[in-house]
Amino acid sequence: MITDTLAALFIIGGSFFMLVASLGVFRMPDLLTRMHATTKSGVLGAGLIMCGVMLFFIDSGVTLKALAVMAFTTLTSPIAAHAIGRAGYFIGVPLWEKTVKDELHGRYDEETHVLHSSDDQKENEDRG
Amino acid sequence: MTTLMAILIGTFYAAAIYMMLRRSVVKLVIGLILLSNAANLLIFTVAGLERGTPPLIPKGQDVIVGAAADPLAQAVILTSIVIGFGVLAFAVVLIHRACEVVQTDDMNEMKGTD
Amino acid sequence: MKPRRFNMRSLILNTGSSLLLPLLVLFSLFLLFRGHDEPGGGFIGGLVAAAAVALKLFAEDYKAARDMLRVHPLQLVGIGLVLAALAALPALFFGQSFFTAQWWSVDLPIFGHLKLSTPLLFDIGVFLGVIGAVLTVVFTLAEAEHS
Amino acid sequence: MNVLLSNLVLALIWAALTDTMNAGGLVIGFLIGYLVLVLVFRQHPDVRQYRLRVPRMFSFVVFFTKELILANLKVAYDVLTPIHLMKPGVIAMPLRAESDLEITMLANAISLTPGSLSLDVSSDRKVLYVHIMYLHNKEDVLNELKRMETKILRVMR
Amino acid sequence: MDLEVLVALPIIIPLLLGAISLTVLSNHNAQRWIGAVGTALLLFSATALLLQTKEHGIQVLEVGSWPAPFGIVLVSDMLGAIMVMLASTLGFITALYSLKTIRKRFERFGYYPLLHLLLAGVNGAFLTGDIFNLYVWFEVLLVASFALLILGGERAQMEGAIKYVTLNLLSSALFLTAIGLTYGLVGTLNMADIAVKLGSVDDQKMVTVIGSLFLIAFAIKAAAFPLFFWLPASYHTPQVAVSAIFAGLLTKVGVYALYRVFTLIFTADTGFTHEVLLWMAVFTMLTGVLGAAAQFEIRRILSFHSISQIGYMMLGLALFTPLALIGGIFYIVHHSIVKSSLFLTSGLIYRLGGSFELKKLGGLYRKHPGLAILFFIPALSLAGVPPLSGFFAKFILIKAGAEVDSWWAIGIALLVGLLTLYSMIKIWNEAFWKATPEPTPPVPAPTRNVLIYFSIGILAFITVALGIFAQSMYEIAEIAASQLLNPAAYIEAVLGRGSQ
Amino acid sequence: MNPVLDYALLLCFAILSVSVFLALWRLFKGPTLPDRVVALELIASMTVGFIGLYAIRTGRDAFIDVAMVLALTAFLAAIGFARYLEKGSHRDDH
Amino acid sequence: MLIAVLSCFILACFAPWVHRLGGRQSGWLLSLLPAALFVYFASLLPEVSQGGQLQFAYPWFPGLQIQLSFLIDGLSLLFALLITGIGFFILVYGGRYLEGHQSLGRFYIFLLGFMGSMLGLVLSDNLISLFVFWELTTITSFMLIGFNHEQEDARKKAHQGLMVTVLGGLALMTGLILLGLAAGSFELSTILASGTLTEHSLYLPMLLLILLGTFTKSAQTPFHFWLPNAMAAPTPVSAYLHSATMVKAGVYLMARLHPSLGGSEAWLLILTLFGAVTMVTGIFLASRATGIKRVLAYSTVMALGTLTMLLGLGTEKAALAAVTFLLAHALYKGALFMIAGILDHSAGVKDFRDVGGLRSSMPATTAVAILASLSLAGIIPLFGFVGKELLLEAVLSASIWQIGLTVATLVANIMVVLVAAIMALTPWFGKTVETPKKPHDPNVALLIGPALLAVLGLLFGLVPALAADGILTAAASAVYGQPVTLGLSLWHGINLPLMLTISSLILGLIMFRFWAGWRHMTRFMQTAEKFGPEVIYERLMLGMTSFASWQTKTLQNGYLRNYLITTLGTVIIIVGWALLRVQHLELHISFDDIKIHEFAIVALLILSAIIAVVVRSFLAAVAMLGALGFGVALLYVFFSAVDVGITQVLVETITVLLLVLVLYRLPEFRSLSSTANRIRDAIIAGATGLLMTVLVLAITGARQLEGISEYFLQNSGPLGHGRNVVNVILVDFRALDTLGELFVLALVAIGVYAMIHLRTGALPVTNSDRRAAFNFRRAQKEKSKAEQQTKETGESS
Ligand code: NA
Ligand code: NA
Repeated sequence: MITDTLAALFIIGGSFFMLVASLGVFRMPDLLTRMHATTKSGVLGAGLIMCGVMLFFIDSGVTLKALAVMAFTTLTSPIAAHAIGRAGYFIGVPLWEKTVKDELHGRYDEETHVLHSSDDQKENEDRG
Repeated sequence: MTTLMAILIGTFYAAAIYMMLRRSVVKLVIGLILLSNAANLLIFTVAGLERGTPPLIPKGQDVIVGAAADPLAQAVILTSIVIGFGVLAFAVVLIHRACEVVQTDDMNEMKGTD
Repeated sequence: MKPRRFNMRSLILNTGSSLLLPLLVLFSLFLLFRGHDEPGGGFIGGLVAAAAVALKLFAEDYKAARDMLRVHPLQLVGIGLVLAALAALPALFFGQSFFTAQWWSVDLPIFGHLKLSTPLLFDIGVFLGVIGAVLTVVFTLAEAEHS
Repeated sequence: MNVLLSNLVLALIWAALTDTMNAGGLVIGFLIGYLVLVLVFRQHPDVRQYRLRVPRMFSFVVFFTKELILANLKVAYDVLTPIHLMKPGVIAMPLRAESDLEITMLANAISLTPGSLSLDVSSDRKVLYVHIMYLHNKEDVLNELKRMETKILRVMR
Repeated sequence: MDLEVLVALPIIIPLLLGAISLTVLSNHNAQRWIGAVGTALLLFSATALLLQTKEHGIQVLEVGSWPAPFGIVLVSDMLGAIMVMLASTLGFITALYSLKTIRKRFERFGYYPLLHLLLAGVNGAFLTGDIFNLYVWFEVLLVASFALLILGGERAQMEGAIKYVTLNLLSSALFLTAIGLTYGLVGTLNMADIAVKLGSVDDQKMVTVIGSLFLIAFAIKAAAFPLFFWLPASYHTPQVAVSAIFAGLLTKVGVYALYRVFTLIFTADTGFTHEVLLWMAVFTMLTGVLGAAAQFEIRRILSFHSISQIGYMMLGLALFTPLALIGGIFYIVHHSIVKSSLFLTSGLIYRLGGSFELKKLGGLYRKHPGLAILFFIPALSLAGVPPLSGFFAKFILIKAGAEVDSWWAIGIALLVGLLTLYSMIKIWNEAFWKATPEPTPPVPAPTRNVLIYFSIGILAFITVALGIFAQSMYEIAEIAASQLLNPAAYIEAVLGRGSQ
Repeated sequence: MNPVLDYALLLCFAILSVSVFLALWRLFKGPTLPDRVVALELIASMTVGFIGLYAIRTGRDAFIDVAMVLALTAFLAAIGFARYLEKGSHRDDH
Repeated sequence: MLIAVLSCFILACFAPWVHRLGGRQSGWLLSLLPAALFVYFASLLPEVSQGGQLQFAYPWFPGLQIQLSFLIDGLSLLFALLITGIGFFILVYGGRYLEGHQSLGRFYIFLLGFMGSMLGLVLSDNLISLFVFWELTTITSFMLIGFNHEQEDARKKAHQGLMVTVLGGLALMTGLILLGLAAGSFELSTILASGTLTEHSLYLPMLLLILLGTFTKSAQTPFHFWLPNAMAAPTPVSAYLHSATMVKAGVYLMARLHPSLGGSEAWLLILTLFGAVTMVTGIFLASRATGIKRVLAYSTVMALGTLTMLLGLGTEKAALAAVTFLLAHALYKGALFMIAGILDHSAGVKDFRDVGGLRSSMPATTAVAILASLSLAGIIPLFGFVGKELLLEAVLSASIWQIGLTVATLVANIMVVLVAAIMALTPWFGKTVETPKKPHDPNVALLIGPALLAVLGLLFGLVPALAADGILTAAASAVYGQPVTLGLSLWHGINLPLMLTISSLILGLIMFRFWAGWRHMTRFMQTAEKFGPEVIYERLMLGMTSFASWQTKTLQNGYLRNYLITTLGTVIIIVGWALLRVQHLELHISFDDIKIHEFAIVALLILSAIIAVVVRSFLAAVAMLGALGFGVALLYVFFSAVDVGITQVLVETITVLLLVLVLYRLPEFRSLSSTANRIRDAIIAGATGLLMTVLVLAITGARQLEGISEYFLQNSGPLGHGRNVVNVILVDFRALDTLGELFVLALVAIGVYAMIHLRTGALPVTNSDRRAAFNFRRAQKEKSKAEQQTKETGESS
């Protein structure tokens, strides 16, 4: 009974964060800010729902599976975000106009996709 | 629910066929994917929709007690999904090669053979 | 639209993929062997395994993935097909219709009670065949990018 | 790492012996194995390091979960409020982490924690580029990120 | 060992050979040996199956020992056995022809595995007693044909393949849809079981709706009017050996499926289904033959004739009398042999005359009398000239039509026979009788290989033999037809006594 | 079943249903491919969520297996798209 | 008997070798066979002439009541004797005529083949085997007409003759089938014995079809045009096929079937009318022609018309007249054709206008020619005279159109005299004309045939009883259906027919005097020919081919979308039609049990599908399909399909990966269609979708019987040893499906592999490749080991 109620709380929380994520993706002004929403809230949403599942079933097999789901999302989501973010940055997806700083700007080598740690490094290599 | 599924299936068929009728040959890919999904969902629906009763025998039991979804329909759909996937893979590569060889994506220009 | 010759060379992706890869492979085997009792089976397992190799290809490059597989995927297809077809035959030696399932129970000291059977052999054949087929397509396309 | 492996094997053996080859059995086996390792092989240098690593790992998990929830609340707040209070920007964070695994873990953790999203590592592994939601003060943000790095490195090393 | 295994061998042998062939892809000699010996083995097993079926009636094999209707059954009734025999014969001949004509490149890229698997798919389709399993074999042979079609990668092949693939996939989707609806209605996949259960459905008109969906799906495969477009678009593009086996077998699978389904399952409303079939048959004959009359490239002429001839086979089914079915079956056998033979000959014409275009050809009658004979016999047979196989096939159909007063269908069938002769003589006049035109096209491979002649010669011999020993074929076809018209026997063989 | 949980499930399904349309809108709207991919990723996560809820609803843990596979492989699509973009094709829609 | 017929075919197969063996004398050598056969048939004469019948039967195709059965009575024996007798001369003649011709060996094949077919035709008792031989004569004659196939004209004419006769042949086949159905047997002897069929309901169609066959074969107007065109064949062929034998096959069949089919109004009307018209047309055209063979060919048309007319009349006298005229015609026409050949062979002339005064250089030929021509003209005491008298008598006693027929016959006779005169006089008398070759009497091989035939004409004329008692009465009896009692005699006294004959002789000779003027006078025919049957034939053929190409261009137009539209249109029409026939179409529509999440997902899917269609970017569509795939997977999960859901997810993901791999090589979406087309496509697509929706609604819930799925739920555990029922089905209950599916994937792999690599020309997997790969990996490993070592050493330093 208590676990069921706890499970209810968890899934409501999870669903809420899913909603947050989708609102984020719906409302946020540019790619990177949208990705903030999906990466964090997506993982947390799925994770909380899985906690709900664990609490509901209270079974070691299910727990293992739910943990696996959580682990998998936690592991894959940021990697995917990294890949997309990097790709988006590379092909020049525009940033929100209110972005205050962009230290990455101009540090990708268009040809080789090498990313430089500073502008100096890039210039040195360009010269050399 | 069946009614809703029927509408969905009809939409899939219609969308698939509309895409297959386009001149731009790459749209064929989309059409084929939709077509395969449509047929699978059709089998699934007409075989009867059952909620929450997967045809899995619980641990420690020998038979399923009570209702269960139609396992045969599921097996058939599974097979047809995989076949559809294979065929689609072939079609995609074929279209890609055809565009390369014929140098166009306009089906209207692919009439060297009747 | 000629693609440039480079790989993604992303440290995070590469490392991530090498973390996930064994996980995927293990998971695919898990799906394969539990398939008879729980959701899973040769197809599903094969697709996951193929996805694993595909991840290698995407995160690193064609050569890395190809080297990882060691055999040519088309040969894998052949082996899978032969295994699957062979699963049909043992029944014939027992005077039964082909594809009649044969079950052997083996008691091993550590693994305990093991169920060996022609359906399992068949599922393994399917598993290998699916890996081979999907990867043949993927590799062929990836290879074509470089030409 | 070898010690972790030993611990896992011990957990497995425990589960097998007690015939509780399930999550619960494994967890208990792991804990018992940990105790055995820590108590019996106290002198072994690897074990000594390992002794600390397990609690650190647990504390990191707790920390991380907390951060994740906080992150989400922050996002939720921003998503749900009508005006965007964000001050996004991309900054370069100098890295202390060295190995591939360390960097990757750090980057992933950063992505999942409040207001930061790692974009890429420079090819010379010196800098991690991070997208920050509330870039009011670069130094503060950097310190925050470095705190996270420290925590991770403590678990990893 | 139980002889029931014979039913499975025509599927298992090519499947295994295909798989093994695939594992030794780089070894040309192995490929060829497996190709030749394997198809010979297949032919042997098919012959055994035919004899077994003829002697002991319908053969049923429960795959995996699962009883029908739960497991998949393989059923060899006379029609199935005949079709398997046909496929195996053509497979063997094509393999022989391929030994000397298929380039090493193609061998390396899986020509032989594809051939084996194509045969496996075809035989599977002919033998299965399960409707979904039929779909699976259809897909096997379809994908094998896709792959064989594009070997070479030329422009025409690509364009043809796109049309071929798209239209055939549409057909597959319709087929699958029809299977789904059938399953929805009766909850079973075994064809005999479907027949029984559909029989007890209240609304037979609804059953007909599903039947009409099957009809279209199979009619596309069979290349019937107005659904044949994929065939002329593609058949003339691949390797000649491939064209030959396509022409001999692929459309026949569609025809076979029509025969199977519309004699076993959908027989309650023949006033609709068989009427539609009749119209399709007539227009198929006519449009096909007119299509051929408009062509001046040998393989295209042959392709269009394939369509036209499908009409005759459908006519046999549409008339739905014992004699008509006999005629239809006779026609299927005759046409497969003759059309494969003609396609193979066209390949030889190309090798010796340098072109497929009638305009560029000539002088072959003088230069290559052997080739002339090899063309002339099947060409006349195709046109229905006695005493070759085509004559009897046509004759039986005409007689069957006359018996049921189907005058206009007969009239069209006769007219189409005349126009078929017109096209065949066109080829004969242009390629054989006409003097060699200037400039002479370069002859690609003027080798006169014995094996090539031999393989075509066998087919020519068969068409002559089918005419001279028509009685034997007739007897077999008669058994097949009587089995088709008496589905109860089939159902009993599959489901056991007391099933109805 | 606990009525609290019952209502909770109803509520959660409703929330997720709304969410999925928001994500779909972004998927449709783009404007760039990475935007769509992000939306797609999110839909995958929501699918995991849906499956979790449904497993609770039906009390059948077997459904979690689908979520497990999804969680482990869905990101591959994103990786694929990312690779495509890095390969440097410049279309009107990135 | 079978041996008699087959021997020709067997010899035909070995003819080229015999030819090589026999060299110059090969004709003689081969002619031994017809000679032997002639002797054999002649040996049957005594029995047959007494009204006896011989029957032989060999089983062939009992399933269809087809057997090789032979019937020898007066009629068939007459033909058999003609075929073998004249065949003997033709082989001898042809061997010399075509001496040195490179295709002489093939000529023998077809001539002997033809002889066998013709024998089979006239001897067959079984209608179908008769038809088989009938068609074989068509094919062999095609090969013979096209003997000089390198000339376009010969090919064209051969094709034409074939088309016309095969058209008739097909009609004949149908007619014979009907005849067989009506009479209950395919055996002529049975049919003839069972009496007349004129009252049968199938009589008229049967008659018309059979007559179409015989008319085309026997060159009745309007099908007469192919016969003169068939003169493209070498002269021996013309002599044999187109005068003595093949063209008479039609006549033979009419005569043969007369007892069963004759005697009706329709028979009488059609045969006499067509016969008379053909007779007049033929001889009129002959009178205008100048080519030697052409003149003879047209006069053959006239003879065929005459025979048809006589058979139409069907009286006892007419029957006797027909067989007499037939024999007479065979004798003189065979001879005259061979003379025409000699003229070409020895003098190189083909046209009457290019020849004259050859009597001194070719005396023997002249004599033979005159003798044969006299028979043609019907001059006493030649056999032709006997025939003509009987003809006139038969016509004069005709039951219909008496005067018309008589006048027609008279007119024909006048012009026959003209033709005979031309043949008898023009080449041999008058001014000597320079000929391409130095004229000389030919070798005995060439001359013996015409000479003997002409002499026979004289012999039978002098002693008609010889022919009559020998065979003609028996033949006439077979035609008439009852024993014929009339006899033949040379002199009937001075009667009307004689008067008519004499007057036509005089008028004919007058016409000969003004032959050139006659030709000039009737030049209007040149314009008339433009509307003649040959032109109609050509127009028809042209029309057919242009319709064919129009139709093909319209249907097979190269546009995939049109193919798809046609296909889908067929689906909509046929399935829709079938659906409309359902009286109580019950659609199970209900929206009661929809859960919110289900509704959401279905809505999501519908939206995704629509968006995937309307979206302008391929990538967006692919991404959309990804979402769609997840949605579909969710539906599977919602309705209890776990394995399917997993597979769907995986397949979707891998599909996206594949698309991504080819994406940048695929062109972007383009909007190419016009709005009108889009609307049309949308209608087609919508209609199909609607149809499917209706089908689903109609089928769902309509199941009355329990399906088989319960079995799997019950038995997977106990018998399949697995708890995942779907998987047990896949790997055990229905393993064959899965095996097939696996092979589909394998085939896709091979196909894709070949498709890509055949282009790049990269070598496929080979042993050397594998070795190279192995070596490469080893090298890599060593390299990395070395690197590590250097690194370590570097760190330590
Ligand atoms: Na499967
Ligand atoms: Na065909």
